[in-house]
Amino acid sequence: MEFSIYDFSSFTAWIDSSLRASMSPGWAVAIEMILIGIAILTFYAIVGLFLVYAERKVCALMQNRLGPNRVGPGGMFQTVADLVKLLFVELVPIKNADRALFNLAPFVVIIASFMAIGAIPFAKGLHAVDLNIGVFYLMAISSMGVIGVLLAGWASNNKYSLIGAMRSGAQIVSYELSVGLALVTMVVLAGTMQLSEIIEGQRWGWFIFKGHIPAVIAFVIYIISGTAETNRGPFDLAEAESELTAGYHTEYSGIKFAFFFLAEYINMFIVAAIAATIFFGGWMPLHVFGWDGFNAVMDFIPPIVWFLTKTFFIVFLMMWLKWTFPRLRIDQLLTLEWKYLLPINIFNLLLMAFLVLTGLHW
Amino acid sequence: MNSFTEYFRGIFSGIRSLLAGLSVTGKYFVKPGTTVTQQYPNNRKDLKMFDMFKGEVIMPHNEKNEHKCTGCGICEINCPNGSIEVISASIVSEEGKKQRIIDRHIYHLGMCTFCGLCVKTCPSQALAFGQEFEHAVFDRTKLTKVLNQPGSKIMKGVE
Amino acid sequence: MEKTQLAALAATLAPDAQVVQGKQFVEITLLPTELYTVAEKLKNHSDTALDMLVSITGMDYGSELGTVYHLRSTVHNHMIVLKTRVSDRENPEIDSLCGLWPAAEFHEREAFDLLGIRFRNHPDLRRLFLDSTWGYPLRKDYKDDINILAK
Amino acid sequence: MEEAVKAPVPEQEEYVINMGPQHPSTHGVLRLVVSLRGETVRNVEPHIGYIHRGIEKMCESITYPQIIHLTDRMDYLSAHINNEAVCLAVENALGIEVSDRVKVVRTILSELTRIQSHQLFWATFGMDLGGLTCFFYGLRDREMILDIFEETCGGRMIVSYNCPGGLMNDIHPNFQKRTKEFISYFRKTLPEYDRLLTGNVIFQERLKNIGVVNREQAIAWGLTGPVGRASGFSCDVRKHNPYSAYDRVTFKEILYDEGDSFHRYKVRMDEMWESMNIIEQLIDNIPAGSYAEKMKPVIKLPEGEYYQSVETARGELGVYIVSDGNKNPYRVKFRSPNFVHLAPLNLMSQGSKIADLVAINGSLDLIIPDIDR
Repeated sequence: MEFSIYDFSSFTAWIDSSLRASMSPGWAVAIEMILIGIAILTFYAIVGLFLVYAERKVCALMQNRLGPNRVGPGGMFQTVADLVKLLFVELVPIKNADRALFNLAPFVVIIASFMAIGAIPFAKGLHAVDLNIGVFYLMAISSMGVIGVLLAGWASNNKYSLIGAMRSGAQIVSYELSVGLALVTMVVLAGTMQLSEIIEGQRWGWFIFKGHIPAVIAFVIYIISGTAETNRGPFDLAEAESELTAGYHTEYSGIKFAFFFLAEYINMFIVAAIAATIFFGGWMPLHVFGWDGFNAVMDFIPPIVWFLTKTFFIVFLMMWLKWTFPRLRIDQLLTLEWKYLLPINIFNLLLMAFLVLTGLHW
Repeated sequence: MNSFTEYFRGIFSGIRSLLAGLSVTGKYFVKPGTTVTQQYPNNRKDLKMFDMFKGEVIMPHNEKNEHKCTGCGICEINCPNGSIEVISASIVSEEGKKQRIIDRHIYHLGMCTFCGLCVKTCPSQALAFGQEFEHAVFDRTKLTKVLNQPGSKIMKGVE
Repeated sequence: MEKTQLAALAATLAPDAQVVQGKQFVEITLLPTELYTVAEKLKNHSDTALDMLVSITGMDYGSELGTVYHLRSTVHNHMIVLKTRVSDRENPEIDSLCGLWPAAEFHEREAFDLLGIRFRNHPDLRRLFLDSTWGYPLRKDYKDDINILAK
Repeated sequence: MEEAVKAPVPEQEEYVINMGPQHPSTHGVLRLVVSLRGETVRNVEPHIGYIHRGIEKMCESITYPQIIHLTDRMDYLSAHINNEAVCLAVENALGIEVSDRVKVVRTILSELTRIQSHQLFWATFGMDLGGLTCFFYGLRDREMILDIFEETCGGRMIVSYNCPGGLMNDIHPNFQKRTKEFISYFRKTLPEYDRLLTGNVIFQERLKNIGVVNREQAIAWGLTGPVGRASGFSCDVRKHNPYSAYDRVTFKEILYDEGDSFHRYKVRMDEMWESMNIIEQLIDNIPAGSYAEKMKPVIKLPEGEYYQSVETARGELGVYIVSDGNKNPYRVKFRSPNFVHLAPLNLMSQGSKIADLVAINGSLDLIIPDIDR
């Protein structure tokens, strides 16, 4: 039994076979599920904390500041300290709040992002489920989070929260379209919805290169609408701190607030991971047809590193956008979607279909 | 047709303006040494306030523990919010004349607004501004200070 | 226009009032009953054209209360000061100038709040800074029992 | 949209929210009771008085030099200009002519005050609209001016540098050098502000045609300063009734006709350039002379009434002093620009969105302690 950092499929297969050898298949699946759950949960916490730290550092550097620098080297453990603090913060009960929904909302948000992580291929074989409709599944799951936001806004018994939640609803209903259409454009190019096959299809050139202009347009639109879907600046109307103080999570405190906070960052990670998978080849290294030496060097870098580099690059792009632009107004947000992104998207889809039909792509 | 070109011109000029904004933040992100943060408690040693900085009102004493305050009370009259109280006493000086001196020059830092009128109007320049700025204390009564040091005397030649 | 000319013109527009050429501005002292009509004339006359209300100052003259209006013409760049007094300290009433200058609304609310001068025909005369339990602090006979600043 | 706003709606359908007294975008303890219909603002009612300190009442019991430190605390971003207003009123009343040195130094400091105020406006305005980075850039550059103030005046925001008859002390030897350094630095940095925010398409869309006030309305409501000038109302006291050294410098009065939030912002951006021009004209030749005239120990104004207006960073500040010949004024009235600018907020924001209300409120650049006094 040998493990390779380049291919996790033998590793997962070994776990599976050794589990099945010692117990009934039903138990084996159950144990596997628990293992995956624990793995994802750990990953979730680590990535969440890291992204919060990264965001603080990135924005600090852009703003000529130092950012966190007291806890640990370079403030590395600042977010851990914050998390510990949040765990001990009192959970303030809200008068006349819908108690059940109020408590349910953070879990809905966090579970939605949790489920999406399961479908993301981190490296070859490192994949919880490889659905044959992976893209479709991700789109469906990632729009579930808004239910939690709406619940939070409604159940808080706070006017600011309600306005924030309604804004969030309008926003996600609109931008879900753009996310979908941008991904569909790429699905046309890939010819499949299975994520592992999409990545395999990018062995000789990532889709952003293969698809020429339509792929680039689709990428830009995806980043814009993906940012909007995660409720991040410049589309953070749902929390709009200068208008609605904190929007839908105004009344949340302590660990429940931390759930919303973490979910925002994980959602950002998910959006970036999908973009990396579909436009930049996921864990697939950069290959150029014919340059065998170059390709060998590229292959030497482990796929997980490729995947994380690409993802965090896109995360950085999103942070860059957030820390540069002012926020849009709600009607402009909808104008941008329905008058600009949607027509462009549909036209782009046609262009891509034309490209694929005529074989102009590589 | 016109509105059609306008539509696209709007898109492109919009994108250009957004890129210009990104270039500014991007520049500061990659440019090292533009950080302006001062790490306050760590730089205490080399943190020097300007000479004019109005941190608190002090009464400078020379090395012989002498000050210039005659206890005339002009600072007390000029203070707009009653942060100065001069408690004077009278002694008989060496020449046998009755002389007014200060017993205590009380300064309520908590009430002071740093307008500078006491320092400006003092006829014998007995008061000045100190540069100390770390005034936080746990008890408000500690903000009431006596400016003349114990056992201090008035400087010779100051009337 | 020279100040003397302006004063003469003001005297014709406000025949019953006392027009003085002050050190800085032309000052018109008039009865509260004719305040509105005179102000209207001064605003609409093309040579005075006082189209901007700079400020309204509520005054306590001891036995009387009053208001001082600083009016400016943005056309001619001159200023005229209107003054009026009422002797009733219990229930002083002066006509509101909100109909002429909307800016008067807040200024009059301030004067009402701090001096207790009521303005007739004011659209929304409520206390501005203080709540209704306070007295009228800018009156000279106001006693502040809690925060005594005087030494 | 217009018709929908005007249509009569039963009161139950109005959604009333309280913005303030603690709210990130009201910049202080201003409370706006906003009636909404959906996202659309139907009525805004400002409630003020949370920081009313009775400065006018306090002035009646203190002497003229003591008033100075209270004026600092009204519009704390124009502290120096507020001081100047009272000093000019007292000096004019006494017939004192201050030396040229005082006039020039006062003018330079006033313009530096104006720049730092507009920088803070830029910073907080960006923040109101959701662009947090502006806040740090604005404060970073403002720090340089505050250092100049600190070195010369002793205070950073609350300077208390003027006194009737001149200045509290002479300028610091480094003053000219530092000011010139700042100007050459800021001439390079100000275009960056434009690239980051002014040109930004989101920013422009957010502000254009929002909170429009035309010239007639501006005059009728008494709007001065950048707010009035954005509506085409030429109201610069520095131009019309020059004081200090403004009669010996050339500068342009920035005027726009649109009267919307964007042009209120634009007036301030352009004014920073003009302020730098004014400073450059004066900084190299500060005349020699005494920094303060000899004043009597107790200043008593002759009986009478004195009015002095100056141009603060926000508009015309009028000081109206009534004296009965005593050392204390009989009555002091401050005609503060922010108080006047708050009044038409309802007019400007009716029919716009909540986000627009924040933008309009930001573009008026209200300083709440100046409203309440």
